[in-house]
Amino acid sequence: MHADSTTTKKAAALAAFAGLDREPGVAKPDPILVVDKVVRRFGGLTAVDVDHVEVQRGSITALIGPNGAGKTTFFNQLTGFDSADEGSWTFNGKQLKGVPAHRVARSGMVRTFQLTKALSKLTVMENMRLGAQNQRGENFFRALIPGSWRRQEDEITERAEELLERFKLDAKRDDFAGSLSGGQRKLLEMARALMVGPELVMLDEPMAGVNPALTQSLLGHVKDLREEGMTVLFVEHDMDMVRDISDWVIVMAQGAVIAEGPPDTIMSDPRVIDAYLGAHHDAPMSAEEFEEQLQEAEAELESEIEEKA
Amino acid sequence: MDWNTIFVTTVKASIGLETVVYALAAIGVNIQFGYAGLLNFGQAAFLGVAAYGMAVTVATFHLPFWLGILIGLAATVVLAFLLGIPTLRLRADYLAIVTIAAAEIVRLVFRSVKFSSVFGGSDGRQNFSGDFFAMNPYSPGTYGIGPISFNERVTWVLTVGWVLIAIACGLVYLLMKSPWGRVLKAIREDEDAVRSLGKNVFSYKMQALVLGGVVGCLGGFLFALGQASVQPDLFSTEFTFYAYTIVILGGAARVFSPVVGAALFWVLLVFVGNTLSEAVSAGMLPSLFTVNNIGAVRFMLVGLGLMLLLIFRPQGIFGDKREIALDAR
Amino acid sequence: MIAFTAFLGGLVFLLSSPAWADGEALKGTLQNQGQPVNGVKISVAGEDGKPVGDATTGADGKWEVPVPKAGRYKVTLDQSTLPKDIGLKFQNRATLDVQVYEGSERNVLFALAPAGKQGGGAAQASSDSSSFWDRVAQLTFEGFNLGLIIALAAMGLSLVFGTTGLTNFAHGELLTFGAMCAYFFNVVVGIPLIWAAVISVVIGGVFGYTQDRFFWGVLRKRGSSLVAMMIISIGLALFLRYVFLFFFGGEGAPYADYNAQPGIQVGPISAAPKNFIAMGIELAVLVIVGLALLKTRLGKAARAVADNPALAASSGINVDGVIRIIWTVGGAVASLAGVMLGLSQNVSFQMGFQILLLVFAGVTLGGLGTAFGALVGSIVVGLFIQLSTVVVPTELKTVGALLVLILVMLFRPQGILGRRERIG
Amino acid sequence: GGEDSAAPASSAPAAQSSAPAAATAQGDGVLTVGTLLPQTGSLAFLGPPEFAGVGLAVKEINDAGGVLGKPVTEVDTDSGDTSTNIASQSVDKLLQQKADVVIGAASSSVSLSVIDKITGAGVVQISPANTSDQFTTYNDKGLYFRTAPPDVLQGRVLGDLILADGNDTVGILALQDAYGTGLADNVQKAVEGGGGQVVEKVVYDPKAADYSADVAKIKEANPKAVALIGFDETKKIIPELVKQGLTAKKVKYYFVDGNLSNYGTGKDGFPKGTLDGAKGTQPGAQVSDDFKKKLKTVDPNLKDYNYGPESYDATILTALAAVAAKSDAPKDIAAHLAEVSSGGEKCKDFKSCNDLLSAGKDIDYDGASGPIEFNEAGDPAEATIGIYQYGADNTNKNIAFNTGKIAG
Amino acid sequence: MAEPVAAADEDGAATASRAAVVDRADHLAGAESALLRADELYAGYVPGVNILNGADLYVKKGELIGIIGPNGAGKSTLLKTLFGLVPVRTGSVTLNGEDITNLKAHSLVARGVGYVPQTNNVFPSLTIEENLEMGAFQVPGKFKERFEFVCEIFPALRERRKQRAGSLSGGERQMVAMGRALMTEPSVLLLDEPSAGLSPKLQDLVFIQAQQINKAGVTVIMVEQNARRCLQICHRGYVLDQGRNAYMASGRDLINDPKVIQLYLGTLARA
Ligand SMILES: Nc1ncnc2c1ncn2[C@@H]1O[C@H](COP(=O)(O)OP(=O)(O)OP(=O)(O)O)[C@@H](O)[C@H]1O
Ligand SMILES: Nc1ncnc2c1ncn2[C@@H]1O[C@H](COP(=O)(O)OP(=O)(O)OP(=O)(O)O)[C@@H](O)[C@H]1O
Ligand SMILES: [Mg+2]
Ligand SMILES: [Mg+2]
Repeated sequence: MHADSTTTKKAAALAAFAGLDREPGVAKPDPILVVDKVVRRFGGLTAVDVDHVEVQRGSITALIGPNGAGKTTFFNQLTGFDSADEGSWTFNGKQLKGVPAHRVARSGMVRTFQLTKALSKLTVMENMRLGAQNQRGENFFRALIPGSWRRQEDEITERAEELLERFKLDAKRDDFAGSLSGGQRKLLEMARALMVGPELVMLDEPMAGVNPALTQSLLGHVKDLREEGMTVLFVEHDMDMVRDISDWVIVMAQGAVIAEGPPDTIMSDPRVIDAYLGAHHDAPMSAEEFEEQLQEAEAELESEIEEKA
Repeated sequence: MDWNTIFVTTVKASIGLETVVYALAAIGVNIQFGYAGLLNFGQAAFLGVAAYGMAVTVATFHLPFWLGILIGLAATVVLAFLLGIPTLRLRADYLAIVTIAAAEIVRLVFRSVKFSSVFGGSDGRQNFSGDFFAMNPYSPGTYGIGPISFNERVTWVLTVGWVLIAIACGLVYLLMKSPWGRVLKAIREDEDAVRSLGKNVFSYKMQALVLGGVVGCLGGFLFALGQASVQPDLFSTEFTFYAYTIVILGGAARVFSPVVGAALFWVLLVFVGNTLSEAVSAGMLPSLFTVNNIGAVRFMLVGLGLMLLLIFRPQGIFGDKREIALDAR
Repeated sequence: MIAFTAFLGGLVFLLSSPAWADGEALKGTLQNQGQPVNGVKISVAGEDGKPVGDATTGADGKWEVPVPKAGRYKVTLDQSTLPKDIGLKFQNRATLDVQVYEGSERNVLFALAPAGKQGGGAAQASSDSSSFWDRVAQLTFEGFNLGLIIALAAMGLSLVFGTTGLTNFAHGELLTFGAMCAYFFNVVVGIPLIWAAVISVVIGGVFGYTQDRFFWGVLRKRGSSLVAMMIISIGLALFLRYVFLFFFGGEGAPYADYNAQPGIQVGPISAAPKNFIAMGIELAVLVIVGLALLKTRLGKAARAVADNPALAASSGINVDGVIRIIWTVGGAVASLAGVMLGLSQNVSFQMGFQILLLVFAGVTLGGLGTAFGALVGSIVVGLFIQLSTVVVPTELKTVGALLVLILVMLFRPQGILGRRERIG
Repeated sequence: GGEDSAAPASSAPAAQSSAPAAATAQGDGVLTVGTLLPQTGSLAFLGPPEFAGVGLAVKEINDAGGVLGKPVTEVDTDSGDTSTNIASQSVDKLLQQKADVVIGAASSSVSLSVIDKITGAGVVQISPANTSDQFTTYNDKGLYFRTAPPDVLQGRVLGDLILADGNDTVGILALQDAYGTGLADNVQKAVEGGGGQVVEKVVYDPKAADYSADVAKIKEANPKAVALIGFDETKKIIPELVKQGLTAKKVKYYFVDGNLSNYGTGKDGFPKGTLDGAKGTQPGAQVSDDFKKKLKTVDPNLKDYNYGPESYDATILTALAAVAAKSDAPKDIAAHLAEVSSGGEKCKDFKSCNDLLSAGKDIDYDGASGPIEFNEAGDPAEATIGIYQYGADNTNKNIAFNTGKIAG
Repeated sequence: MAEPVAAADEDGAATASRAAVVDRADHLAGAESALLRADELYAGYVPGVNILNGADLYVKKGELIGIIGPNGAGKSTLLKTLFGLVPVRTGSVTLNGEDITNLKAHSLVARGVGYVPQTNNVFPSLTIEENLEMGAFQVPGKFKERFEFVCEIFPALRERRKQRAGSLSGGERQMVAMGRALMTEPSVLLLDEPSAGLSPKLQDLVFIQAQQINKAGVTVIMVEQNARRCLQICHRGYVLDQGRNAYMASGRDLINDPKVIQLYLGTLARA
């Protein structure tokens, strides 16, 4: 689908990753985000304890890890939604620790939420428009002079319409966001983040609950984003997707980064398989496998029944 | 029954001073609560500090009227900042209790004997409206259509009041159609989402709080000037409750809802009250109802009326039913 | 120019109009600890210092000096004529500057005290400080006393808020309702207050149940938003309050039992026995309801309904049933709070409304939706109301408590017992 | 209020236009008395006796043939309190119904919030209960009057009474409003001017949750006498005093007109002896049992009589002034109010006064509340203060009367 | 129009080679002996707007059926409607021959129906343990035993039993939600995207578990966006689009139907 257009940047990204070690925290040639010793504890639980991690500019990087590994919490620290107990990180060379969330977003690092945050009583279109940056009409005084922001508003609307079409939300354009289905909210969340026009977009499970056919077309879109020079960092449990679009994968477990590497390598890493992937690591289960598992389960069940009897 | 009186007083109430004051206060509440979702339960205090700021400047310190207005405005803005800086980070319900508390503090201080040399205790302040009425362009006489007319003083106050309401409504209309208003409405829905899109939520909330306060404070000025007197208990918590009731009656986050809501509220109050008392004096009610308790019956009926209005039109007069559906738990 | 005087007994001085009276005078009675002091010389001089006259107190301690006209006079007590064991209580007040009004006599008082016990301004310092600490102790006690009543009211409010999300501005009227029920049974019917209270708690429960069954529950089913319901509750409050005014009238009235019960001294505190019993009941009810909320299945179900009614229904919880029980309990607890408030503060149509702000303060201060938050928050509010009078004038005592509320909110925005929420 | 006294502020054109269109509509030959008295709000308990007073007066006037040959009409409205904001709407209604006189409001604050509106429309306002000194100097175009004496005299009498009883240390518990603090100030002046000492003056918020802290503060100061200056709250304060050990045996209680009621020992009274020996003052000649009985015919449920006589007198005086002026125009009524209240042949009810007037005589009405006599500010120039004492049954009896001039 | 589709048998054998557009006749034929059936459901949230436009569905005792469809098709709405959380406007829902249209959710639980919602599926202010306890609300006696059972499946829950669910991660919440529904031993289980947000390892577990539960005799209706996996294990699948059934066939037929692949399943996994 987007095969030819993706080549250039993808190739560049792959090239950048080519010679790297598979070590956790390995230095990247051109990192956009550099994280050092970030720790977040909740009571006795250390949710995040990342020693060092870098994200390569212009790449699509996946962040995977078991449930409760601390991925979302990690995102929260980086984007200023929660204050880290320790650590520091730079984005484009700028220190971001302690910077409030909105300034982080303005500096070009935008995140989405795993548990979606639709702005219920705004229409889908308004949700989208809200994402745009540097709006003249968002200033109190200029807001009073419609002429000063009309033209910009039209441009924004145009951009939003394009995105909505891509995300199959155009039919819902004028509906309240609160009336969207679970999957549609995910889509809106992601589309809205893209309206910001970020340098680095951090997606927290963007495709969970999204229809597979749509997922597929959206992946194409994400690849296009890379072509436009955007960096993508995303959390996802859908290995097909990770395999398909990521240039590099970072694995977290129990708050720490335990492995890094290209998708293929990572997915055959025994530690990762053990902690995360389980049996279902390299391909979706085939029908045969299923039968097998079924049989197993059945046997188990029977033996249980026997035991009880 | 004197239907003529009932009709005339009701019509007059719908455009009278109280309607103007409550409408301005409610427009402020609508900005803060209807659009930005800030549960400011201290609106009465904004009107109070403005009215007192002006009254005290003129009556206690004998300074010029316009300086009084400036000081009243400044007091409102300062109050907004004092309340806002620490509390706008709080969850909505907590903001409500903090503002309600702050408003009571303001009222109790105005009322106290301790500071009565400045604020005049429970009698409040008088003798500050001369300059305002000196500007009255209407010559003595009555103005209006037939029986629905006001004397020149009231006409002057109402003229200023309705002009201010028109300006405030225009302002709200322009603002809420603009991207600025969009950010506000978004904050009402989910602050974190707005933050993640690079908007300075705190700053917008503060702008809304100040703007709502300033619009409300105009009501405070008019209240004081219209009555030629300020008293602390005018600015009690009930006032804020009623302002909220008015906003919801009209329909939250609609430009004209506070105005229509205010008129409706006072029409209800006056119509019910006067009809009842006419009925009593005409001997049309059972002897259980007397002059002593008819006032209570009036408020009973008004309470009932408010309930029924909202039960059968939960979205208010101008509200959108679809929005209400989203709120249902 | 009316001449009208009633002169009954020698107890009282006389004001009389010039047409009748023979003139203005200065007079008084010298007493030391209730006993008249005689033979003391008192002289009166005009403003210019010219003597006007003098008098010596009689066996009954009385003296009187007629003066020629209204005006200011200097009245001096000759201390040398005082008995040895008696002195002036305020040493600096041997001479007083007194205004005499037209046509009236004027009483002048020289306070006496046994020699040695008298003093100037600072003489009472030592006893002052002990009575100061007595007051602090008393105020602490009163803080708990008031705090527990607020807590009881807050518990009812927070139960309903916690389960349905309804900010019920009519809660104050539920208190009034309870208090008035008890008043009816106690004063009108004539049942002892204890039983009247029990009945009113039961009726309060029924009232709560009925409200939900026929009103709030119906509104919920119609999908009314919480904001609309909040405003409806303002309307309901208005309605109920004035129903009470209609039937009860504007005046406050005490219960037939335990009114003005004499206090007993317990250490530095003086309190009426009814206070201790009331506080005991309040605390017991609060702890029992709080524990029930935390530990019992129903309590947990109530919290579950609060969190997510649809999911609660999906778990097999009868949401309406739970809410109805909560309303019943809430109504009963509110009724009890009303009775307790009436016991200490008289019954009046505004009683619940007037305490509502403090109740809200208590609930929020403790942390919304926490089982014991209402208790802790309310006691803090009660304590601060009373103890703040040590530094601020009592007319501003609510200000003190509310300021504390605001301060606590700034440092613990989630309330004292509340928890922060997770983002993301 | 004072004619063009003080008040430099409201000197606008309005001040000169005393009787615009609204007023010409009045003076229509029918004397219309409007009431603006509390049916709701925090002073609602003062309403019944006041309404009854006006109602009784109107009844007697009409029984005697009315004014100017026509029966007097009464229009009743609710003043609420300042927090309900309805007084102004009530005034609108009264003006609409061509009231010539407005009797009210009870609360000084409410009166202040509508005085401009009423007097601005050229209508006479007579309050039966306002005691705030604001009104003495208010720029009311000579249209504001009151039948309740300002608190100067009562304060003076009460202070003197306290001293005469030998109390050298006094605690004052006063209601936080114009009435309470004004009276408290006057009592304090009288006590301290006569050699006593006010050891603690506590001003309490009438909406406070409870009064224990207020009483504790008094207790700490250890006074010999406690002056209770307020209204209905007294019922809550006395139990608190008793609870904290300040019983009537230990300290002497003093009451004022706002709370000098018969508490009794019945179901909602106090235990026997709670108020034994307490004293109090009340302006006005003794409210005769006869008068009380008459009030009860208007409102059988009446329990207290506060300001009932003052309301009655305000109405009677209005009618007499109209008769004297031969006009029901407010302006004319205002001009004759002082005249009928002082200097002339004494008379005590409408009928006899009316007869005297029609006989062309100058009259001096002495009312149910005392020898009312308006000065040029519209305030009573003199008043009678009664002194009362409680017995063990918690009801009070008159023990003396004092009549005095307020000025001076 | 459509070829007739026979109901899936216990062994999952398919009698039609291609997925078929649903016909009411097919539905009626199959629904006759069904445990739970819904006929021509119309339902929605906002007055005047129907989200379900005549959806039909039946499930036989012991069947595992899957529902897939694009976002916003009304899958969740269908489950909610079956479960009494969204009012039915017209149409009927029958369980075991008893008309349960518009019956309240809690009384359905009493009849043995369990439900895992897609969103907001935990009680945030209750601890994990209390969440599960609420799951067993109607059978408090069984709590201990079922708790052990659930913790066996999701050991992470046992460690965190005292943690408030509101502070859990997305996946952990999903576990709690599943666990809660399993507390009652339902005879019909409605699952709305149970695998969303779970790690691959746990996703496997969920599917296996669903099957196992089904094998033990529980009737399961499962909405999934992990469509392939879902169709692989289910006896029958429905494709829902715009509030009505677009296709209904055996799982395997649906997986292989090119139309379904193009419109709903995508080709990603094959790529
Ligand atoms: N506010 C909090 N209080 C206590 N524990 C918390 C809080 N927030 C997160 N945790 C815990 O920290 C751990 C990390 O959570 P996080 O949400 O970051 O996981 P995650 O990697 O995003 O998981 P998932 O893939 O399931 O979304 C979890 O075990 C969670 O329970
Ligand atoms: N509470 C609601 N109010 C109004 N409309 C709603 C509401 N919930 C859902 N809808 C609308 O109903 C339609 C179906 O929603 P539903 O949640 O059933 O979809 P779904 O098939 O489950 O989608 P997904 O796969 O994304 O979860 C959507 O178009 C949505 O906009
Ligand atoms: Mg996560
Ligand atoms: Mg769904």
